[in-house]
Amino acid sequence: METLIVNVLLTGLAVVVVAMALQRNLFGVVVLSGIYSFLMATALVALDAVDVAMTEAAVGAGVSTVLLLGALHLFSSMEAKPLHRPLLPLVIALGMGAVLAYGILGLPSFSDPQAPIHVHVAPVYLSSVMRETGVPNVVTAVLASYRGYDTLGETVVVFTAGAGVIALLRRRKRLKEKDK
Amino acid sequence: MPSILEHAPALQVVLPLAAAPLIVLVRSAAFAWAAASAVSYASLAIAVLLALRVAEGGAISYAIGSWQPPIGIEYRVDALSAFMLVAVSLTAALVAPHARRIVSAEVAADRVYLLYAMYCLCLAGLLGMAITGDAFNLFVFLEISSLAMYVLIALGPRRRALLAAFQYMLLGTVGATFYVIGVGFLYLMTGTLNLVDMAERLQAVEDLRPVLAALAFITVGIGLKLALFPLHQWLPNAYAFSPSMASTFIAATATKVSVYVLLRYYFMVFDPAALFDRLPTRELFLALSVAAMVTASLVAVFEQDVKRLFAYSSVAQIGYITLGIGVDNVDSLTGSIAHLLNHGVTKGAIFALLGGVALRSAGGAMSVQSLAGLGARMPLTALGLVIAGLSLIGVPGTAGFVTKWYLVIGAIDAGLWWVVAAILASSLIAAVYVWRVVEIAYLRPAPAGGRREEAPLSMLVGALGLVALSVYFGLETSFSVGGAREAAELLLGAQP
Amino acid sequence: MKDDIILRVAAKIVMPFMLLFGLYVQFHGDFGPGGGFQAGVIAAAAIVFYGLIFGLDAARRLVPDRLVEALVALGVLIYAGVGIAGLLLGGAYLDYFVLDAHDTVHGQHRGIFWVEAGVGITVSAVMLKLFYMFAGRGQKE
Amino acid sequence: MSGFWGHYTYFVTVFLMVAGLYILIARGNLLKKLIGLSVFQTSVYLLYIAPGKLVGATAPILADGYAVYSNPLPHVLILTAIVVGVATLALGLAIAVRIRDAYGTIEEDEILERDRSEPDADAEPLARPERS
Repeated sequence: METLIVNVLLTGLAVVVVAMALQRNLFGVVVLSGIYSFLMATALVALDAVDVAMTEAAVGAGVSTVLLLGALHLFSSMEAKPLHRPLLPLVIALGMGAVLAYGILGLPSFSDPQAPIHVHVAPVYLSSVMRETGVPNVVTAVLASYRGYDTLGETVVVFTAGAGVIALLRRRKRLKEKDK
Repeated sequence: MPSILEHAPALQVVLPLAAAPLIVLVRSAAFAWAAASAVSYASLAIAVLLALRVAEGGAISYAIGSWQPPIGIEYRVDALSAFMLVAVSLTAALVAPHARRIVSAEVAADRVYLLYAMYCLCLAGLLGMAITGDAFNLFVFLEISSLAMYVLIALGPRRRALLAAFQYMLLGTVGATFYVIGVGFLYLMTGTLNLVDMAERLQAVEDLRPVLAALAFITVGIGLKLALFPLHQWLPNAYAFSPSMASTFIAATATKVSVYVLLRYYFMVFDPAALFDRLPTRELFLALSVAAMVTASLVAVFEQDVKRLFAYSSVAQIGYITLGIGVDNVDSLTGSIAHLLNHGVTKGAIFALLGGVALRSAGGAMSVQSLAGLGARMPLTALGLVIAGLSLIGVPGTAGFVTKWYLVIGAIDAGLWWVVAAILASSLIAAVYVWRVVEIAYLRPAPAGGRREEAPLSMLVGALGLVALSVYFGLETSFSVGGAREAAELLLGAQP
Repeated sequence: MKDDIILRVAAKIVMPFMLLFGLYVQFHGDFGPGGGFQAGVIAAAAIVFYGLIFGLDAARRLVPDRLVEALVALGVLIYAGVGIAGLLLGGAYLDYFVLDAHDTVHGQHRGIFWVEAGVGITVSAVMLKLFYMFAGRGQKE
Repeated sequence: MSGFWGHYTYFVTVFLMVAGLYILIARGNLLKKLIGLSVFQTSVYLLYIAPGKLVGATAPILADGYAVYSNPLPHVLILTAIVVGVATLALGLAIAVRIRDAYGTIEEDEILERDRSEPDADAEPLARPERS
């Protein structure tokens, strides 16, 4: 049953992406990308990743959509017709897909408890987290403590984006008029 | 203070990392410059200290948060990463403190402090990539340095900087995402993210298909970041249109650190015996490197914009660096790794000198023709360009020669005579484009009404310092070649 | 939307609850889903909501640009500072065990609390700043 | 759980990645490119998260009465990836806004066309500091 729910949601994602590629009205594309994020968040809940789902809902469906709409407000809302036949991009994308498909065929099956990721490192977090940190949400404990340095980096990434947007979009004053 | 020295690996990255928010908090251009200079010098000091300690006592492992690897994130300094840390921070220490004048000439006053903040982030990201022993942590620092770089490029004075930054952002993010996919495969097959642990556990992996896919994704992903031919499309415009200070720093460091990442994965994570012999990896790298060395040099010969000319030259020089992976013996890898440093200082010198030229010219594009009469107008700058140009060609007595010497020895050792021929051919083409610049600078008269004014002293000191280094590493090779050889032996698992 | 009385009243009532929910997500992250990142987004959304109803300038008066930019930097400094505190107390960088002299688990709690606070501050400030910047571009001078 | 259905989550992941990359490369509109990039990045989440799921397990928040939990480590990694994704999107949009200001369009062909006709235009005519 769980597997069925996951598979249905994933199929929905694929359908939305196809619609996104075909749609030329950018407003429609942005709305579809919001739907895509919501479906993704739901799929993540079904996959037990509640923290990730909450973040994807807030960020993917919320912040990203708002940002895209805010930017769209400044642009023309129709995409121009592509000028050339997009054959090369198709070849590149399918080539990547072929390598991916080759790789995944060797991966452990879905929900295989003997897969390497379930027997190495992760069990240590699950078994010692209460003793070592006293935090029952293992994701929070790993995020903020065991791999806290990644999270420092992640905060710096957000900071970089913030400072970068300030540098790029700060309104110019009418320069130097009084100096001249 | 032995206790604080114990924490040198953490401070190496944290100092520039913490400088950026401080700069944003204070919002002053003068403070930003001072802080950026201070962390650049501090980074160099720490990197030298780490290199000395590694040379004495072998690899240093530092468990962040006191969580032992592979549970927590490990910082790992070995001969290769120590070399890289010194290479990056050395150029940083010569670039940032000396860029004050050109930054305030090219960037609006209320954005100057943000440019320095981005520089600090970029430095921290690059150092973090070089020092971390964790596959995912590497991605995080890759993104920090990349995002900072996109902003730095977009701050360029001409509008083409914006498109250059955007295109680099698309390709760079695809590259980083490819890297994450590759790491995902490796993680799913080993259950760990620690690179040392991963290497051990990969040996027990039976189904190699995901590992080969990981190899492909990491190669293409990091190849995009290091401008591996033909994935270099983003590089010429990104170098040409960014502010002078940014192009100097990026040209000297960014692609080099990506090469370092590739070397680390190829020789210390993947099992070379199992993977190199199954796939034509060596042949691929030989072909791509030679193609880069020859075609990019040819493009440079016909390029009209000076910064783009030297950017294409960088693509060719990256070919020399990746050549060592293809030849795959101690001598050639020594040449490759030494070139990470040698080309860094040489190209850093050239872009720093061009920054001085930009400051004294009318602005706008810097065509090769606009260098006319440079020998008379800015004699020291022109002389510096000549010397750094000689190092690009690989004339004896310069850093570039040392690199090519080891590459040639390695290629001869491997019986690859056509590679030797390609190295010589590429050097000849380099002589052509360098001569084109020199000829215009010395033999064409300066345009009437042009100002005769040398670059300001503060900028000259940094630029000529880099020029001096590109001669110094051509004569005194105990650090450059010595460090590179130790790193190469580490990579190949040979006993020193 | 500025003139719709219902929206204005609703905004004034709802906004404190959104901020409160943000705080809940921030500090309940140890026990349920959530943490500094999600809380930061929610807190920023509350101000963005206010800005959408009352106008960008009103939001800027409520939370001025200077303050937001300072907070953007402050969060990172708090996080990096926790790491430095670990160093000064004799541990490794970001070592939370040493943050409490007697009880390592308590030290972990303390460390996680402060770094999550740092994340929350930077994320909420950056999200708000993004809104200011992009919305500000839309306005005519 | 083997064969086709055992790998179904992976197949969808591959499809989403291919589609995202295709939109990114094939389309000339900068906004559409960014959305393609975002789909591409998002699809990677599944590559990490789906294998972490164990059927019958619960979310990794320890509580009495549960013994089997899904793997928390991929969740942590992907949280970071989401943040990186939105940071990239924000920066990309900021650059796109500046491109629109400077060129009057966000269609790649038209931008390149304008670059050819006017290669040396300033990024922001008013922003360049005076030369001394």
